[in-house]
Amino acid sequence: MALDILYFAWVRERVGVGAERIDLPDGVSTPLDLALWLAARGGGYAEAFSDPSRLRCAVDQDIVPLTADLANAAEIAFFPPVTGG
Amino acid sequence: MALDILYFAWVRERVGVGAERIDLPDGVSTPLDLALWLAARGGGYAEAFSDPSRLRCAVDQDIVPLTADLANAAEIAFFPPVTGG
Amino acid sequence: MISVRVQPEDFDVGAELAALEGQGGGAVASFTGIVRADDGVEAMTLEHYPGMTEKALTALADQAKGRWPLCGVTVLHRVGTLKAGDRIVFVGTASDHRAAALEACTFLIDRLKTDAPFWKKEHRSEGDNWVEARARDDAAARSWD
Amino acid sequence: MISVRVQPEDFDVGAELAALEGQGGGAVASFTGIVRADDGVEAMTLEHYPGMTEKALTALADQAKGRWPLCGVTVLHRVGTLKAGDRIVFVGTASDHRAAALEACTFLIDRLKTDAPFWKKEHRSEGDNWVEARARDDAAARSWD
Repeated sequence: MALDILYFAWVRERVGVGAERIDLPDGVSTPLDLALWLAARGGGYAEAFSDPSRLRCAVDQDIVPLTADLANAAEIAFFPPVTGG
Repeated sequence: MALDILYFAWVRERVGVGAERIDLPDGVSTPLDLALWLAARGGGYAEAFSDPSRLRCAVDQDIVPLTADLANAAEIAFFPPVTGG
Repeated sequence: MISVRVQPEDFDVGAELAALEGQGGGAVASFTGIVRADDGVEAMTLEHYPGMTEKALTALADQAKGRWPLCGVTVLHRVGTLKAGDRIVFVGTASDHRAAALEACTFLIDRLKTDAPFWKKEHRSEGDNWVEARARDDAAARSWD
Repeated sequence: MISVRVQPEDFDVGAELAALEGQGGGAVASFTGIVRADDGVEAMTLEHYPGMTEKALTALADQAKGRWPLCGVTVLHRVGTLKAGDRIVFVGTASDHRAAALEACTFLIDRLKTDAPFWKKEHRSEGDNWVEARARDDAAARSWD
């Protein structure tokens, strides 16, 4: 199933793109699984995703834990803790 | 010693004037003494001052208890509890 | 910056906030009180104690600056006859910290309601009456002791 | 009334307050956040998550209306590059009760700082850096749980 991945702030800068579309890989069922799968790409992805404790995520535009279920997700975003206001 | 007395809100309306100057009567040493002395005038004064628990006062523009000392006071104001804001 | 004014005229809340925003802090908070059309109130008249009023409001502003790190305090209060929907009071604070600005703003309006010499008379079609002080305003003011 | 906007343009705080004052409540509170010139910060860039941002701010406004009797909530946030002294965020509330207006205003800005998808990058003469989230902002937001 196609999944849009969005990146914000330093995650976006390290990855080098703001968004991409992938097919959900086998064995990836949570945002944490996906982060580790992305880190395995190496380079900027490894820099961005090697320490998942620094990451937050939203699935279909709701902030959820990295251990949430990705089944049926259409969009996931990875980003650092928010700093607005 | 001359003392300016100011009246505000319904105290002013019952008394009928906003201010007057008196010589501090003998035996009057607190705002409460003065309130009772004014009540003894009868009429609107009695209406305004017969129940001192409804009154508040300021001596020389500081809110003080009715039992404060009037010695050396130049100005005293009687009024109901404040209701601004 | 401390700015305290008592006036019959309305105030420009945008201009007041801009002045506070210009004090160099990162946080500006404000409270505005408006005449409500509750219970058939068509207008109200605000009486005050000239001379003492400014002194009492300045004392409140000084107390707020003593309790919180503020770079600006504005307290404005109207007097005279106001109609439903008119502004009565404006309190504004500026600080480096949002909690300081918001808490000081709450302190100022809570204390103003019990410590500043203003009295409200409500005007209704059936007659006029002086507003009675409320126990919950006393409680709010004393919560800062 | 709930008004939520995310925009690069500045906002007119006087006009926003006037809209809240017109909702029929007797109490309007506001908070404005401003870019501070601390530590040599010359400007900052606000990035956000289009689509989700508006949804998150509207959810916060709805939560505030569920917790306090509000007749108006306004949440505005700027994005893009802002310089020292520029407004970043405006939160305004209207209610019949001053405590409701002031508490809801505090709730909204506390929660916005942890629940809305914005990220700040600071620009200094010596370089740029992403602002780190602060534990005390998390604590303030969780105090409303």
